[in-house]
This record gives sequence, C-alpha cells and structure tokens, in this order.
Amino acid sequence: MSTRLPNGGRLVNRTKVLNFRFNGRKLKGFEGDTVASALMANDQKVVGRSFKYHRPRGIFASGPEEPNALFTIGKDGEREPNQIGTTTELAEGLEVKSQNHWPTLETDVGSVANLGSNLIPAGFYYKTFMAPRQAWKYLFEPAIRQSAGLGQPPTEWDVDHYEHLYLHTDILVVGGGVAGLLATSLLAETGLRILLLEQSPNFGGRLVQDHADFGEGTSQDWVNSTLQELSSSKNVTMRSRTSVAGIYDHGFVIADERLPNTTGKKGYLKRRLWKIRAKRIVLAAGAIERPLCFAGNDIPGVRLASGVRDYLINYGVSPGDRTAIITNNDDAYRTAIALAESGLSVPLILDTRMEIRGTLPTKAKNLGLRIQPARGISEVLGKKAVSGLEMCSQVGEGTSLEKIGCESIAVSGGWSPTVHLWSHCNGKLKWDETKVMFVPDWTHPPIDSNGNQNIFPVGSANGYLQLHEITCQVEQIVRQVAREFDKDLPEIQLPHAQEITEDRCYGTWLIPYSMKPRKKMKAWVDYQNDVKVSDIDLAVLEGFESIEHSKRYTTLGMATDQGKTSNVNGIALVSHNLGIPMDKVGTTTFRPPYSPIPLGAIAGSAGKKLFKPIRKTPIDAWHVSQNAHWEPVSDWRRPYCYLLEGESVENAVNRETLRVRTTVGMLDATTLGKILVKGKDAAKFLDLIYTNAISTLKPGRCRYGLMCDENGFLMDDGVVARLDETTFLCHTTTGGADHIHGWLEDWLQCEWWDWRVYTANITDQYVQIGIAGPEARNVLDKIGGMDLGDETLPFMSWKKGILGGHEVQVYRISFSGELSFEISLRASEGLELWEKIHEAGQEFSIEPYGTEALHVLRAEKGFIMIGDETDGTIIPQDLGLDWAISRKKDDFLGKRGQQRSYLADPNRWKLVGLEVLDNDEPLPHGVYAQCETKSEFDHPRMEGRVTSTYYSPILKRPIAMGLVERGTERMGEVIKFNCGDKMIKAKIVSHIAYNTD
Amino acid sequence: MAKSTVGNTPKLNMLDDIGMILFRGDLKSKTLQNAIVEVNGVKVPARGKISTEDQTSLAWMSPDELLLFVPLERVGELIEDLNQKMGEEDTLIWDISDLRSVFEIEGNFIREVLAKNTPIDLNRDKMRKGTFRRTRFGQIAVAFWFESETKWFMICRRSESEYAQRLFEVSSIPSEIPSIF
Amino acid sequence: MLKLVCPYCGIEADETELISGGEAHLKREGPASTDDDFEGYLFLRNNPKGIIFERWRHAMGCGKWFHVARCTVTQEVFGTYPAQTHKPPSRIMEEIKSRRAGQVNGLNSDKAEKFS
Amino acid sequence: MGSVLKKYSLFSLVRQSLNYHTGWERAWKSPEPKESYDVVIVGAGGHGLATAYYLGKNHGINNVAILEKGWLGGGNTGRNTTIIRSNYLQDASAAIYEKSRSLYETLSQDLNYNIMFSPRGVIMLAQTHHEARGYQRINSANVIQGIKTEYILPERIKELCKIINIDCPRYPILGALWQPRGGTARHDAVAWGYARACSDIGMDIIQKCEVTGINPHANGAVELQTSRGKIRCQKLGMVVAGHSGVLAQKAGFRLPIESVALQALVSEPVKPCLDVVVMANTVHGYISQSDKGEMVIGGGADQYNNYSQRGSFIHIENTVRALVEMFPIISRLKMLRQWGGIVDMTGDRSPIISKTPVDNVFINCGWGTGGFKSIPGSGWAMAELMAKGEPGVLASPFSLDRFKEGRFIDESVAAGVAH
Repeated sequence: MSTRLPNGGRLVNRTKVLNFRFNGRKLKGFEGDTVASALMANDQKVVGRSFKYHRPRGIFASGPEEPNALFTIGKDGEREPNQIGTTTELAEGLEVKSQNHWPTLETDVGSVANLGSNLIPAGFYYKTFMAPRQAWKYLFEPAIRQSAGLGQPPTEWDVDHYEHLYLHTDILVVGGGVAGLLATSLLAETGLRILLLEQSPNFGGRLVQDHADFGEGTSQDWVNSTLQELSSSKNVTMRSRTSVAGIYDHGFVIADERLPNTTGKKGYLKRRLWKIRAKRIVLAAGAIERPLCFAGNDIPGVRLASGVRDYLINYGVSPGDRTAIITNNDDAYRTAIALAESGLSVPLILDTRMEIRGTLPTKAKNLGLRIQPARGISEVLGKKAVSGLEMCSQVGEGTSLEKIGCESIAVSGGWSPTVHLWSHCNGKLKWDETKVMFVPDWTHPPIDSNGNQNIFPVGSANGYLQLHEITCQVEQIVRQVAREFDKDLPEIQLPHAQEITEDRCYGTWLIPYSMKPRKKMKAWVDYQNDVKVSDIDLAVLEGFESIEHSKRYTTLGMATDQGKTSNVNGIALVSHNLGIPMDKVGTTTFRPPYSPIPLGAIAGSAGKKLFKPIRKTPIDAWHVSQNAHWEPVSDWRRPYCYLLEGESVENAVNRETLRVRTTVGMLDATTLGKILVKGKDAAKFLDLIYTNAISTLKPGRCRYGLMCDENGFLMDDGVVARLDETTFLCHTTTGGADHIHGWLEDWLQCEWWDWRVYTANITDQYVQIGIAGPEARNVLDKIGGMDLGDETLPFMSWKKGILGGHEVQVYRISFSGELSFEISLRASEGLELWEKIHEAGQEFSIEPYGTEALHVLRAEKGFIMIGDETDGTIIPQDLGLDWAISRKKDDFLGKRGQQRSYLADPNRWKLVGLEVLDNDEPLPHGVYAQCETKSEFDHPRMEGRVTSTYYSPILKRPIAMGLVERGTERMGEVIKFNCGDKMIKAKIVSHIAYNTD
Repeated sequence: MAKSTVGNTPKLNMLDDIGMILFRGDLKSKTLQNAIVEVNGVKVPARGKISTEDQTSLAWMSPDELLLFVPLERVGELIEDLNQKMGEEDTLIWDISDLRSVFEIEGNFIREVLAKNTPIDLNRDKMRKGTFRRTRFGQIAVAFWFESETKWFMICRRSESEYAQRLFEVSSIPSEIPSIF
Repeated sequence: MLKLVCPYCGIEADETELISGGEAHLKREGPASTDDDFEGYLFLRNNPKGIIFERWRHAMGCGKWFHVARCTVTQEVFGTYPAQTHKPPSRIMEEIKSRRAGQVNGLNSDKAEKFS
Repeated sequence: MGSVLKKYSLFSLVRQSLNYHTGWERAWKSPEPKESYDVVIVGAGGHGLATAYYLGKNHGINNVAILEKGWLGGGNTGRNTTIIRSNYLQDASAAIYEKSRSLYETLSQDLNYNIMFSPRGVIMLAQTHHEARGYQRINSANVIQGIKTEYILPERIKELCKIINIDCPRYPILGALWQPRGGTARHDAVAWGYARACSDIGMDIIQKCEVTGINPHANGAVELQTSRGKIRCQKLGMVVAGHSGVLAQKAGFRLPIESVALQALVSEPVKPCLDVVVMANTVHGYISQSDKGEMVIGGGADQYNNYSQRGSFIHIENTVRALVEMFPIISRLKMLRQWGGIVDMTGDRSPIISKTPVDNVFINCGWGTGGFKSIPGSGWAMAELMAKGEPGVLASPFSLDRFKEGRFIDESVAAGVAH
C-alpha cells in the first residue's frame, strides 16, 4: 500500500485538507499536493489504461514526463481531458476521472487487446484489415477509433478564458532549479533584464530533496534566501507555474502559465501564453530520469527512483512498505537512503554494474541495505500491482535466482538532459559515452538573427549532474553570457557544495542483456503507447532503421509525453540492434511544445467577439435600429438588406430594389475605399496604374477606372475623381482599399521612387451616402444648399458645397442606371446628414437599401462586380471593358501580361447576358454550360458559366450574366446549363437587361 | 515577485474634437521644417518621436509623413497656412480629423495591459516618454505614446474603434493584470 | 518568428508587424519585353537555399517597403536596407562576406557576380 | 511482375506471432547503388516512389533507382495533414486529383499494404456569400467532371459534424461543399507501401544519397554526382518538392517556384468526436481526427522563403484561433506537437509535371499545400510522361510553358485557397 506518512512532505500543508473525488470516490489530500501525490497517498494503484492494449497503468513519475497518470479533470464547461496528474495541483472539490477504459478502471473490456497482444505488434494494422475493401471504412476503422484516444473530449463550451502577454527581455532563464536560480542571481548583478520561468509551483528543482546542504546552510535556506534576493531585484521577473513550451527563430519563445483559480469562481483566467523575445536564453531545464527495460516494468508500483524520492520527501507519501531498487547509476541510492531514513524497508538494491564504490552506495551499505551488483530483474510479479520480483544475473538470459517480495520498485536507468528547447531551433546533440546521455553539442548551437549562439544550457540540462560541477559550470557560462552584453560579473564566492564520488552510469538497455523474445514482449519502452522492446526489434528487422522510421512504425515517443522517458531507450535499442553507435542512429527532431499547451491558450483572448475586428461605419447603429441583415465584406459589416417585421430576406431585397427604380433609396457607401493621390507626377502615375487614361481627366470630373495586376488580370475598379491639377481621389472596392493602397505604395517606393507622388488611404475620414432613384435630386433639393442640376453637376462630375449645413463633396455617378449622387462628408457628421436625408426623403418614400439590392441593380444594368464577374483570371477584355483600356498608352500595369498568347486568344469566354427559356426558373449561381462534345478528360466540354444571377423585380423575371466561349459573337444562341438534377436552357443576350437604351 | 494589480486599473476613453492633419513631404527639407515651426510652434520631431507644445503635438509617422494633432477649430486655417508656406514643394496636406480615433488611457499598469496585445518592447527603458510607436494592438494598426506612466494615448482607425475598446476591456480586468514592468 | 530592423524607423519590428513581399531586385519587364524576359520577371525565382535578398513592408508601422538579406536555412539576417536601390549596398555584401567567409555558395551565382 | 515478398495478411500475422514476430522480412531492401539505370528518380517521397511504381507497373520499366537524401517518406509525405479530396474547379486539376483519389480507393489492395484510406468525407465550409457562390461553382463543375460533390446547408453540416459551432458570430456557416468520398489516409504508410512494392519489383531505393551535381550531357546519358558515387541514367525525374529549385539549379534552369514553410499540429488523442474532415478556408484552418484520436490541424502557409522546416508561431496561432472559434470544445484539447514542411509554391499555385529545358530531365513539383492527396495520380502521370517522353492527358496541362503563355490553372479563383 502507498500511504501518507505521519510526518514530512515539504511541499504540503497538512493543516489544509482538500476534498476531491476520483472516479466518484471521495478522497482527501493536502494543500500543495498534486493530483498524483494525493492519489498515491490514498493507495490508488491503477490510475489509467494504456493506449493500445489497455493495460493497467500506475503513477510512474513525478513531473511533466509522466506517461501514465493522465486524467479528465473538472466537470461541465470546465472539463478538460488528458491532464497530467503529476503536474496538476490538487484543489478543493476537484473532480478527477481516469481514462481510456470501459466500463470501469478496474474492469476494462478493452484489455482483451492485451490477451491478443502477441497478434498485434507494432504496425500490425499495415499488414491486415485490407479485405474486403469496404470493411476498413465500415468495420475495422470504427473499431480502432473507438478503442484509441485517451480522454473523452469536452462536450460543452469552455467557461474559462485565456490571454497572451508579450515580454522582451535580455536574458530568459528557463528553469528555477539550482542552476537556474544560481544563474539568475549571478546575472541579476548586471542590471540586465532577466526573466526566470519555472514550470512547477515551486522553485528549487531537485536541490532540496537531493541535497541537504548548499551554501552556508541547508539547501532550503539557500533557495529561500535566493528567492528573496531576486524578488527585490527590479530587473528580475520571476514566474512559477510557467512552462516554456517552444523556442522559435530570432529568440522568440512561448511559455504557458497556469493560473490558479484563487477565487474558486467559474469563468476565470485559466492560462496565459507568454510570447517572449529574449536576446539570450540560459537553459536550466534540468534532466529527466530514464526507466530500464525489463519484463513487467509497467506494472503499477514500478516508478522512477527520483519520483519515489519526490513523493516521499516533497509530499510525505510512502510508495509502499517495501521498495526494491534497480539501477545502473549511483543517483538511485539517494532514494534508497531516503526510504531507509524514513523508516521504510528497502529489501534489495539491484545494481546492473559490476563494481559499486561511490559515496552514496557506501552510505546505503552503512545503513545496512542489501546491494546486489551485476543483477537485474527477470520479471516483475503481480498483475494490477507489484507483489514482488524475480532477480536474475544481468548478463544472462534471465534465469530466476531469487524471489523478492515488495510492493514498490524504484527504477533508475540514468538521466537524460532536457535538451528539447535547445533543439527546437536546430541545436544539435551529441552522445556522451561516459555520461551515457545526449548532451547539447556546443559546436552546433541554435543561433540568433546575427548568427550567434543564443541558447546556453547549464546544469543538468548541459549534462552536469553533480552539484559542485553545476555551480562552477553555471558561473562560467553565465560570465560568458554577461560578456555578450559587455557586462563583467564581479569575482564571487560560489555557494559551497559537497563533493561526492560517483561511479559512472552504465548504459544498460536490456535487463537481462540476453532477454528472450517472450520477455521482450513484456518489457515496455513507451508506456503510454504500448511500445515494447520486441516492437523495436521488429521495426529494425523489417528495415525501419532510421530512427524516424522506427519511431513512426512503432509510435515510440509519439504519446502525450512525447517520449520524455522513452526516446533514449528506444534509440539505444535501435543502436543495439543494428550494432551502430548511438550518434549514428541520431535522435528524432524535437518539436514544440515541450509540454502540451491548451489550444485555448494559443487562441488567447481572440475568441468570440474579438475573433477578428469588425469594421463599422458611423451609420452602423442606425442600421441596427432598422433591423439590418448583415453581410461581412472583408473586415467590414454591411447591411445586406433591412428587414421589415415578418419580412423575408428575399422580399426585402425585392422591395429595396424596386424602391430605387421607382422612387429613391439610400445606401451607406462609406466602406468603399478612398485613396488620395497627389503630386506633380500623380497623373502620370495613375496612367500606369489604371488601364485607361487618367491624365486626360479634367478637374471636377470623374472617370470609371480599372486596375490590373502584372498578369493582366482585373484586380479592382472604381471611380477616380480629379480634385485639382495634381490631386486625385481614387475609389476602390470595399475589400480592395488596403490592398490597393499598398499596391500604389509598392510601385511608388520600389519602382518609381523618384516620382513626385504622395498617397494616403483616407477611407475612414468620410461617410459616403449614396442616393439613387428618380427622386434622388428632389430629396437633396429639399435638404437644400446646393444646385445639383444637370448643368452644374453633369453625369460623371463632382463638386463641393454645403448640403443641409454640412460641408460635402457630391459625386454624380451611378451604379444602378438611375439618377444617383454620392455624398461624401466628414465621418463625424455622417450620421446627422444620413438622418436628415432619411427624414427629408420620407415624402418620396425613401428607404435604405443594402448590398444585395445594390447587386441586383447593377446586374440589371450589366455592370460588373469585382469578385463576381472577376475571379483573378479575368481580363477586362473578357468583360467587354475594352473601352476602358487605353490603346494610346505605351504601358500600364498588366499590359504586357495581356499580350501573352493565352490571354490574347480569341476563343476566350466573354461576358454576356443569359435569358432562361423556361421563364420562371432562374439559373443557379455558378452553374456551367456544357456542349455535346467531350473535353480531353472525357467529360462534356464546358463552354460557359454563370457569374451573376438574380431575380429582377422590375423586369419580373430572372436575369443572369455569364462568361461564354466567344459569347459576344453568339447572340441569340441557346446553350445548356448543367444544374445537376436538370439542364436549364438559356439564350445568349446582351448583358444589359434593364433599360437597354 | 507579483504584486497585486488590483486598484486603479486603466480605463480607455475616446477623445472627441481632436484636429488631425496628415502631412506628407520631405521631412529633411528646410522649407518644410521652417513651415512646421512657424505654423505650429513645434519642431519636426525626430524619428520615432512625438513633440508637444501646448495644444499641438507632432508625431513622426514615417520618413515622409507627420501627423499633426491640433485644436479642431484651427485645422482649416493651419492647412491653408501650411500649404502656403510650403509653396512649390511637394506635399500632401489633408484634414484627417475623422480618419482615426484618439484614445486616452488612464490608470496604473497600462504597460501590462498593452503588453497583452502588442509585440513591441514595452520595457521602461525602451518605450519612453516622447516615443511614438506605431504597431498593432491585437489585429489592428495603432500608435502609442504617453504623457506620464499613468496617462497614455492610442490612435486607431475610426472603423476599428469598437474592436480596440473591447480588446482593451478584456485585457484590463482588474484581477487579471500581471505586474511586470 | 522573425524580427527585422526597419531601416526607416530604426526599430526592431516583429514579424507580425510586417508583410513579406518575395524576392527583391526584380527588374520590371514592360510591353516591349520578350516572352522569356517577361516570364523571368513575373515567375522565375532564384528561391535560394541560402542567402536571399527579399522585400518586406513595415505594414503595421511606417508602411514602407525595405529589403533584407537573410539566410533561408538559418534565418540569419545580414542587414536591412531601403528599397530604393537596384542592388544590395556594399555594407550588406561586406557583412555577408565577413560572416560567411569563403562560402558564398548560398548566394545565387548570377547575383554573386553582379554584386560582389 | 512476380512478387518475391511474402504477402501481408491476417494469416501471416498469426503465423509470425507463433515465433514472436522474429521471422518477418525487410519491407524494402537496402542495396548499394549500381553504376547505371534506365531511370533515376530523385526524391523517395510519395510522389517519387509512386512515379517509380507506375513506371514499373504501367510501363514495364523496372531498372529504376530512387535516390533519397535522407530517409524515405521524410519530406512532406510524412509531414502533412493527410487530406484526400478531388473537389477541384478546373478540369485539369479535377482530372488529376480525381484520378489520384480513385487510385487511393484501392491502393491498400494494389500495394498489399494497408494505407488506411478512410473515405470519411470532406466538408469545405462556406462562410461568406462569396465563398458560398465559389463552392456552388465548384459543385457545378464537379457535376460535369463526374466528381461526386454536393453543396450542403447548415443543418446537414451539423449532422455530419456535431461539434461545429454553426452560428459563429463573426463568420456564420452558410453552407459547404461536401465530398463524401474524400477523406484521409495514413501518410507514412503510403510511402512505405509504395517503397515495399518498388523494392519488390526489383527497383533500388537508395537512402542517404544526396545528389550533388547533375551533368545532363554525359555521352547520351544523364550523370549524377551523389554522396554515394556517380550514377548514370537514360532519364532523370526530379521529384523533390521544396528542394526543386535547388536541384533545378544544379541542372542549369530556374523554376517558377518559391519554397515556404507550411505548418501543422496535432492535439493529444481523445475519443472520437469528429468523423469528417473539415476545411474552413475563410478563416484558414482545417481539421480532422486521426484514427489514433489526435486532432490533426493545418492552416495557411508562411509567407517568406524558408528551407528550415519550421515556421513562425503566428501561423499556428492564427490557425488555432480560427478552429477554436469554429469548434469551441477544442479549446481544452492541448497541442501536442507542431512541425513544418517546405512546400513549393508555383506562380498559379498548381503543380508542374513537365519536360524541362534539359533533354531527358523531367520534373514533378509545385504541389504546394496539396501534395499528399495527389500522390498516386501524380506518380501515374509522371510515369507516363517519363516512359513516353511526352505528357499524357493528365500531365499535359501542367507543363512549365503555361506561365509564359499566361495559361494559369488557378484553383483559388472560386474560394480563395488552393490547398
């Protein structure tokens, strides 16, 4: 039984009891517990089921490397699957559920897979389930999907929220263990800006549980005084509970801060994603202990030796009365000593090494512990919990020498530096044969934008496990880092660390060395994904020799822990199999994040109403009051139509369209882009930008212009008004304003930079109100102030004036064929004039109209719409806009592109009108016309398509425009549109449907 | 370590009636520099800076653009004046008082609130008094400057004001502001 | 996540304040150009695995285009410069040479010749 | 061609389990390169291996080597989001992607390797009126092209995909283009299956063999300098995706291509909750749930030239933001792993399967963000081009000269994206 000890537990507050539930069962823990430590204190042996074989799995580690103890935590809108029990802090009322089993954790039907595990080794699915063909979709895949996956996904929307935080720092120190704290305190002297991030709630790392004394007094004293000193440094920022997740180019770092819910209320700020720019990064991320591969090494009760020590010292939890130890290094003796000193039994220490002489083993021996050199485990006894082990010789085949009873086995296969972050941006690793670990290769470091090394690993992350080595090495590296900022660290007295003698770790990858195939099927490498030693053998046997291949074939290291405990063992087994050195096998690429981060944290606060900006005109609130039905147009929202009570969208559009045709309508045209172009070369410049001649435009006049890209494709259109000799106002489409402004600036800055032209995007400065319909002038006359008669303001001209007391510019242009004015005035006065017009218009039955009526009106008159008639491959000539292409100009953007053979082809599709023959049936959007002949691909050849199709309420029939092969030469011809379930015939007619004269 | 940030959390207020003038031209030109000083009483600001005298501020927008903040009622006359003083030199001078919204931000922890949404270096030695920083706030283009630690300004496009306000609001919830700067 | 110094503003701009504009120093080919030249201008790219001269716009800043010399493999930046030039300034070429002594093979041969 | 390898089946699994799976053969051989081959394909990704496979299967050309700089399938084949669909607009694209999709249907059986083609259906959401019309347009074209797609309405979308937020405040879901026989496959298995089949018919797959130089005029043959010695061939096929420009330069020509990073990510595995592939192009995100239970997520490509196989975090952020908006429940799933591939983007975002300015050198590249779905069709078309020396119907539109002619195959026209 694992239990809470009567004393001890440096991180728990025994005066504060926390109640929680595990699978519905009421349990108690203490403040400071993790979910895992609390469960262990309550003797919960099985905490989950493995991914593939649904084998029972117990708590294995004590940090983010935990492969087994994953839980679904919380309920309703707070429920979150796959939470790591070893890093999740216990809280009052927490609902914890185990995962991946049915019906219960104890009795899981899925574990039948375990019985047949011999039949389903790595990659078995590539070799079977192929017949009959349909069975994969309908039988095998659904079955596999159901048994795979870990937690149940949430079903309700998240009640909590997330945010981001940018921070620039000179130095980021990753990890608040002894190396990180020491580095920070040394660097703090320099005055440089330092950010220290620690993933757990507590600083100190492994220092306190592994070393009694450090510096002047106890190691805890040192941690406390260092923290105190740092918290008073103005240039140091520290955060615990913040895990550095990824390092990207140019010193960009993301870190995931877990915020405790201090108020206990629902809907709190749960995570903060830090986006850091660091000039230099000191990587003090520590190291992770490796397990050993022996038969039954996944049975609940087998744990990492460091984890056992953590539970004991940090949380006061006993792993069981009797703990056997198996190790290939000296560090695990710390666990043995700690257990013995707590009064627990350590029946046996199995050490795979031949000779054991170090300080720690000697101390263990002096405590009277039994140490067996050159021994391993033949097999662990027990099913859902360890009940004992069979000892064997390490060098043999695993003949049992002795049976030992125990409830707990502490394993240490040596340590792996946490090099993930070093590698994210291409830092290379090298295999250190004496240390038996992959260490950062300082000759191939990650670099910053200047090509200089920007990550500096220290402490165990750099392969130094001994405390006195760590302190010296931290100082040396930190000096180097400071010098890069032209800072010298003063000579200082490093905290004293006791030197101990340690024998080197011995790379023991299989226990016993000549493990039999049957045992290899019980020796686990990746606990969560159920990868066994036999699976690695199989992968290599089948030629998956590259580590990337064997990883993908066996799924080694692809579970939620991303191989933190399994990768090196896997690589070693491949190396062992192929008989090539570790270095040659290499590692798989480490990818962010180091620990998983919630997608919600990545999305940040930009959810719901902040997902994307919604641009609104000053008239927006008025539209709302008139029950506008909205349409997003680029980032703007525009009224699609205004709904009267009980009115359908369709009816509203028809009503609005007719209103303009019969009396008068008003349109909020504010969103149209307005770009000012001014300068001595402005006319010359616009002649190159537009396909038609702009320089010939007279001040006071307007001209419809087309812009093409260099391919010759029509990009944007709009009315250009010449304000004076050197100033033009170019109107663009709503979606095109920013792009076109950028486009103009691009040419001015990068091609014709000596031309004297300035531009400005002044779209938001003005409200633009369109008044269209036979009564348009009467409405404006009623408001008064300007003579808008044909003589003073002819079609395609503009003028300034005072209208209803507002300074305005009035443009006499039309997109509907009706008498029409566009009135532009400063945005802050826009709503006032809008309301005046609306009021004045009442006697003429004025109504606002939306974008859809605008589209119907323009389509009735055969005007094109960018995005409908164009799609990025259409040239103006296709649309009958040859008249807007100057033949006199030597050059304009797109001219050369249009000369290319495919664009000059006379067989191109041309814009025409389409009149359906069966009267009431409109042509659907986007349908294609097909001919009797076949295309080269053996389906009917297409000869045209519908680009715009509407019901015209004034004509009381459907109208459509489309592009048809040589369409303009085929007037009157009938073509067939394939509408899926039927063919619709349409006659090719003029694209102008209404008022054709 | 983290201080409590509750209390006097920053508020965003839109300022009405600020006159703004777009001024494009060759900022190195003597004519221009003289014209600016004569008309506004404020010198052309250095790169990335804003200079203020009384009611007038001049902000450096780009190597050939200034943004003039002036009393709204004087915009017309100032533009006329500037145009006249610039004479034949190439310029684009325009009344853009309605193009952008001007916000005043008052309270403590303004840097922290902004840091949630802008990628710039907001450390005190980098973002200083007199700095005029164009950047983004969430997904929109803005510029920041400040008068004092507890009084900052921000401008953005008029049509994006609501987004700016809402984003500021969710970023300045009192219990959710970290103490950093 | 790149950061580049805008040569106009003199400040480091975050990638999210910038817009990328592809290879720099392309020569525009107008109506008189041959099909080959026009194709070259509009489509064919050096696409170097190594040092590229490219265009960026400080979109969320001063709005200006500028040029960058960057390694497409390591993301090293050798400098930024205003766009009003047909070739990289000599200080950029010096910087490249000093950092990549003897291995200018990242440079496209034609540009290397032209610019060295 | 007679198969030398033992066939994979349930029976072979049972038989092998009796001796603890210690009797399996290599999936593919690992030979030393020969001095000369009829055909050398550079690039042992999906496209290169498929090209080789169909050279053998359809054209009887078996004296083939496939050279790979790293490990086979290690480029974009092993780095994508595994979406397979053929609901393309333009005839040329529709033809090759549908050919590809239909080959995928039976690929497991053809290769005797379960590539887990899962025709679970692909939904492409329309979230603006413009996009809705674009998808209606594609649907109309597909009707004529003989590709089974359907334009569906929100109620049906919600039925097919229960976790979708049907009324997002910002971009409401107006409809979708639905291809019921689109889906996913196991990406690595596609490479491994082709590799095993190529090896089986006697082709040489040579890994860790980098091409360092190309001499196209070596006495009537093409001669390659490689890290494993000189190799001669009659015909050379370059099928190296993002590195096409680098290789083309060695052969002396330029391409209308830029290489950029395309990123993807997976979440931790959860029990099944998403049974279809969903693409939301207005907000740039697509998502499916793998058989393992992971959410497989992709988005738009980075904008700048990049060969580093890692991109900028902002794209991950934008993609995730979009998908959290569309699928609110995923906010509490965690990103497990993100990665990048180098994709080759052409001037019209459509691929190139073409002869080159150099005789006997052929190129297949430019698949950009759409490479995985096209592997079988691309290999089929490339094999035909290389065997005959002239493009067949499928490859013909994708020739290099289309840029000079202005003959774009632009898929973005209907809805703004090509992937």
